[in-house]
Amino acid sequence: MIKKVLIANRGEIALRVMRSCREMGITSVAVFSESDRRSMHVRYADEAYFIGPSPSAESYLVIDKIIDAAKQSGADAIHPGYGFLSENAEFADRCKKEGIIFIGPSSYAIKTMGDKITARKTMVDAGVPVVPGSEMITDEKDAIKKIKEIGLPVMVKATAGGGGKGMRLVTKEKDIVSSLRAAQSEARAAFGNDAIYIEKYIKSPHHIEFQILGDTHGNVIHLFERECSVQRRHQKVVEETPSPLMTPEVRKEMGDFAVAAAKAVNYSGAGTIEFIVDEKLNYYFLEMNTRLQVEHPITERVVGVDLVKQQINIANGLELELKQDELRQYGHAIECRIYAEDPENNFMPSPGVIRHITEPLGLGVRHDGYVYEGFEIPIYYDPLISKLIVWAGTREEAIARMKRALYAYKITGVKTSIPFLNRIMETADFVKGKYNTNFIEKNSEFLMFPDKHEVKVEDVAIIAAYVDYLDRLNLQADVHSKNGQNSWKNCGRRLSFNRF
Amino acid sequence: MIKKVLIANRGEIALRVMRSCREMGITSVAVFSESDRRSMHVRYADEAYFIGPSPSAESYLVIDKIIDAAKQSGADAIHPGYGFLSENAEFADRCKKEGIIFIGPSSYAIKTMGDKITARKTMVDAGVPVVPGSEMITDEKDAIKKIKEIGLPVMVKATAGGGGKGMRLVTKEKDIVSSLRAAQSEARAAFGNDAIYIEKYIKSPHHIEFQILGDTHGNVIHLFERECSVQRRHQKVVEETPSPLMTPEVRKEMGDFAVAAAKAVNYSGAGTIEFIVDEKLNYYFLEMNTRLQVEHPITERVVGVDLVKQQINIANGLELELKQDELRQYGHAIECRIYAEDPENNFMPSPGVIRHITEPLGLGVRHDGYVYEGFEIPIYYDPLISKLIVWAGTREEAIARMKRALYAYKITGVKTSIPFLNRIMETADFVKGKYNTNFIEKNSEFLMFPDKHEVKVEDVAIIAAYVDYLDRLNLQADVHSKNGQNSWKNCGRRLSFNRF
Amino acid sequence: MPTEININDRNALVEVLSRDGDKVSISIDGKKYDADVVMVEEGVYSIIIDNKSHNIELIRTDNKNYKVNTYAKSYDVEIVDAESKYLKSRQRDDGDEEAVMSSPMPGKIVRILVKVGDKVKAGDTVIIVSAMKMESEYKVKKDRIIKDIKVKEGDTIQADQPLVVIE
Amino acid sequence: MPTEININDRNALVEVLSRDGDKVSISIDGKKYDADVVMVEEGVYSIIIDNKSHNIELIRTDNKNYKVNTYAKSYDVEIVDAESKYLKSRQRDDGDEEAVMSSPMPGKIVRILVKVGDKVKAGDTVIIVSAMKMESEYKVKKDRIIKDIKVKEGDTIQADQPLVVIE
Repeated sequence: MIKKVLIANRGEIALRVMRSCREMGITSVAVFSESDRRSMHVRYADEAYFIGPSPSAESYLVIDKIIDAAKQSGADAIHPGYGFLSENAEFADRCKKEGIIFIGPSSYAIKTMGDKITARKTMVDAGVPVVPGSEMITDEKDAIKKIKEIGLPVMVKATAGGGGKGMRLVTKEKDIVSSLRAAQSEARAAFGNDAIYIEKYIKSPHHIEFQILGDTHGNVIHLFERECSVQRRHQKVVEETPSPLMTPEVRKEMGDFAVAAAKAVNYSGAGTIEFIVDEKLNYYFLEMNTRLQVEHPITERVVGVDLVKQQINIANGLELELKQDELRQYGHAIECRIYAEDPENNFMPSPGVIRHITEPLGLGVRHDGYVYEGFEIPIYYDPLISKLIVWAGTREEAIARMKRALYAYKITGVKTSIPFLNRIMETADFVKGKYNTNFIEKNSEFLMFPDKHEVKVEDVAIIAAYVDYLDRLNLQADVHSKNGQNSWKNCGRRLSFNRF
Repeated sequence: MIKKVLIANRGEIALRVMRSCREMGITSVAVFSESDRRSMHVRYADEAYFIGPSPSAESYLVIDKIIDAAKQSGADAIHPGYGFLSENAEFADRCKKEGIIFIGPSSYAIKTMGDKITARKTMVDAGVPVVPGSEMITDEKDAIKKIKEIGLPVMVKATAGGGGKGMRLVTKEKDIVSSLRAAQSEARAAFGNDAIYIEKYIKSPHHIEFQILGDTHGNVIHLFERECSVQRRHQKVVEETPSPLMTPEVRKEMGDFAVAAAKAVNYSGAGTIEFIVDEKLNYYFLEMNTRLQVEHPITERVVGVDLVKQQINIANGLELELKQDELRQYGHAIECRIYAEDPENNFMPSPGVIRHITEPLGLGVRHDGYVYEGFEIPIYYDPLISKLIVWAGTREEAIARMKRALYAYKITGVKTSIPFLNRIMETADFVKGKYNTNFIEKNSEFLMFPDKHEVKVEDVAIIAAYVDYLDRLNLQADVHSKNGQNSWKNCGRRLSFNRF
Repeated sequence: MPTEININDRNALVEVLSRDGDKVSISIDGKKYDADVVMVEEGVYSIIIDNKSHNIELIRTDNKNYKVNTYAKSYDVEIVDAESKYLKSRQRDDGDEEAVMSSPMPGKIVRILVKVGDKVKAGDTVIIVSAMKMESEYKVKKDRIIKDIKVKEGDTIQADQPLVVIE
Repeated sequence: MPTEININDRNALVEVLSRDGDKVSISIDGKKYDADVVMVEEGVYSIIIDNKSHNIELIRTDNKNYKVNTYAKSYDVEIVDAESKYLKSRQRDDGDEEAVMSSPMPGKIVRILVKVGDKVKAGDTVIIVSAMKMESEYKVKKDRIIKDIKVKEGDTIQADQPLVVIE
């Protein structure tokens, strides 16, 4: 049985994993880079190993350093969290070679699901619906034939492509030939390879994913869906479960396919099958995330399961105790991701020192964070500060609760996405549960331009600033008039005045 | 419908009520005494009214001042929280007279349940089991006869009694007469009245209470039990639900009696029927609390109901939507009360300024508090800082989670009961769920004398203190050497060094 | 004498009429407020006016400039004193662009594309700064000469730290 | 030269062997520790020794006395310097009782049962202090004379504030 786990991560997810370790009586080992010495995961862990400079390429991403720390600490297992090395097949292999348990799936599952074309093929073979499309095509006539088969609109994509190059959306029949040629010539110029493939274009789809758990005995279950369509630049912003779009029938079908998808790669551990879903509830496999998902807490809340403990039990070789037909979704949960960013300034990251933090408390609120007053959010990593998760009996009550929690959540020192998130909760489309991945674009005006400022609130802002300005002027005059005498004592007095 | 609620309370319960108001779109009005101007309930509320000096007898307990604030603010209703005016029948009457909704039961219910002898009679009439005992007795022969009927041990109590005077425990037959005479003479001397009554003495009972909800249409339901036997000087310290003692049969019986008890006084609102229960699961009505209970959150968590919202809906005259046979207990919840007190120094209250607070986060943790960094806990009120509530699928996991949450919960500036609570979670009797109201006394040695200090940890404490001492010496030398020149700037620099 | 205070695009005239500890009577554009102003935490004010409770967070950017956050709204507030007025009038002569380029957020210098003495054209990128994996290019708005470079590639920088001086 | 440090009932000899920023090499009763000592918040230290992570909270009671909290354990630590030694030796001459009565916690003076000049007997209650509805009686341990009374009934007092001076 696992007795000591090294958590190869930082920030809120490192803390989240360590909490479950602590509940299981497992010793937790932190690793940290130069700029993370004061990070909460180092303070919370039982042990902590320094692994190098701040850039993650020189610390959190260096397999040798992680393995060294694991061996030095005598850890039986490594939990990779999300990001960093969590979907790195080489790392999983290396752990195995060194006799350390990798808390995650086999490197085979990571590799298969990590490559888009292999994953697609594997899903087709397993009978899981994928976005209608072609294999690799080099001949123009074949391409035209295939496009007509699939039906417009389609995306033409270079197989060697990336970064949007060699990609064309075709919506009208008259544009087929010119788009094909443009995509191919662009791909040839950019990658020296004009092979392309065709995919059905799904406009403004929903992004719905299923949580799955598989053990090493071949049992796989799903823990229902998460609706993740509130996205900005393909980054999830708000997630909820159950999805307002879902019907019991479609849920059952998609859940069964998610289980089939995981079984196709002998999946063990926690994983997520992502689907895109159109307005008519047609769904297609998009990809699999072979790790814990950022938004896993909403599933934990409505299903009543600790997914990290499940991961550890599975890594211990235990059989799943949860049975598919005993699981149910209870109530409604929503997660908001709180980022250190400035919504009024094109969501520019806003690192800096946390001066004050008031965390939302009370009924139905879960808060997964890692920052504290005086902590400086490093510039090297993801600007996620915390995740706010609420639960309530109904979706309507959950939205009201999220607004209440966002109201109470105050952070000074850095700009955060809190006002923007609150605005999402007030957007009519969100309130009605009628939204897809186009939500933020469609509602950008409402989201970005809050109600006209009341003069009254403006005046209160003026009062605060002016009183503070005057008090500081007096303070300085006071200090100067003392002519530096007894400066330390004076300073101490002011310090305590300033603080309280 | 209620649009604006005045919360006639302070501290964590004021905040807790305001949170539900906010979720319901109800404006909240705070009242505050002199020492509560900086209190979080004033900052969180939409409106705030000053009601006088710090001693509660001059502010929170003054009916006229509360009513004035309610009228001035135009509040439709008053929520009394717990303590203060929450069980004051006169206050409930006054609200009614002033046309303000009192969020609580009728003054009749408060009065009936507030008087021990009337409550006892009402329960006997309703068929609810009470502790076997007598009516008022003045004749010694009658008393002896009654004692033999009830069976030893018994308590002899002066009807006019209080504060332990005129009270005798009788365990042996030979002591009956002398005890009776002693009680009567003591009562005569102390109160000028030698009337007594006899009650069966239940040694080290369990304290188990049932949450009930009644509406104004005559519907009453119960939301199962809370086990509250971990008490110190009759103050609850830890509560949990379900009770480890309970069986489904007894739960059903006691629940039915709780409903009958509430119906006997036409109860509307949230209330609690307290029972004492012996080891053989014999149970007796003890008293009814005609208000929200401190420990209500554990019920909210396992049943999935917001009790404050229920109270407000009932006060609005709505019919209960919850049906008894649809309710169930889901998982296990534990609450720990975090007090500003010094467990190593006879639990002496420890008011003062909160210097740092790190709140426990993550899965399954609810935190109901009101303090913040820089806040000074006033000396005038109850030293409750917050309530930590955890939920898990099983009792075992809930205990592990509470230990994890207590580990992460750090408060500096004041002493707290956190180490003592952690010790309770580690006590074998608690872990086994085999405990009654004698728990703390029985386990006092284990609870008060933690494991021998490791020299290693002592040495780390020395290192921290010595390094801090040296750094401060250097800091002062530095300031003195600067001879007061440029003192303000220097002070600022030090200040930021000190803080971060 | 009233003080000028700029809040976002509005210019307000503000005067403290009287003050007794936390109780402040203040006039803003002729409207009178009786406020109970208490700093509950460093930079966090609780203000009660007509029994309405307000929470205001201040971030001082310098002696007279504040970012002020109320719930869901954020303001730039500037106390316009004699010194600011003078600086403002000078700046206006200087055109829109400041003579010192800086980044509004902390980060790291990825690349410096110029050297001292270079003549750069309007729209040329001078320096690239990265923060949290996002790179921002800083360009000049007019033809300029690079007068001084205060940082080097790889440097970690603070918000508003001078990076490049132009003329 | 090692410094004497008292921790609860133990007296330890402590010496800093070397120091480089946060890295401190220190000897305690002959045992050597290489510690990484960082103040993460005011009065809160994160200390890593042999890769074990410790969180230590300090409450300074004065320049050289600390309450030190580790997880679930609390210590009194005193740095014994020349001054403390002198004071200690004086105090010992003075018997066990201090010449100034004070309350270890903030509160309110409920009643003062003596006046200046009163002769009180061992065990007599001098003053009653209330904090959070609990009243504490402060008594003298020996026969004494009341020399000075620094507070009056109804006063709010701080922890350790001098209340009554006896001789």
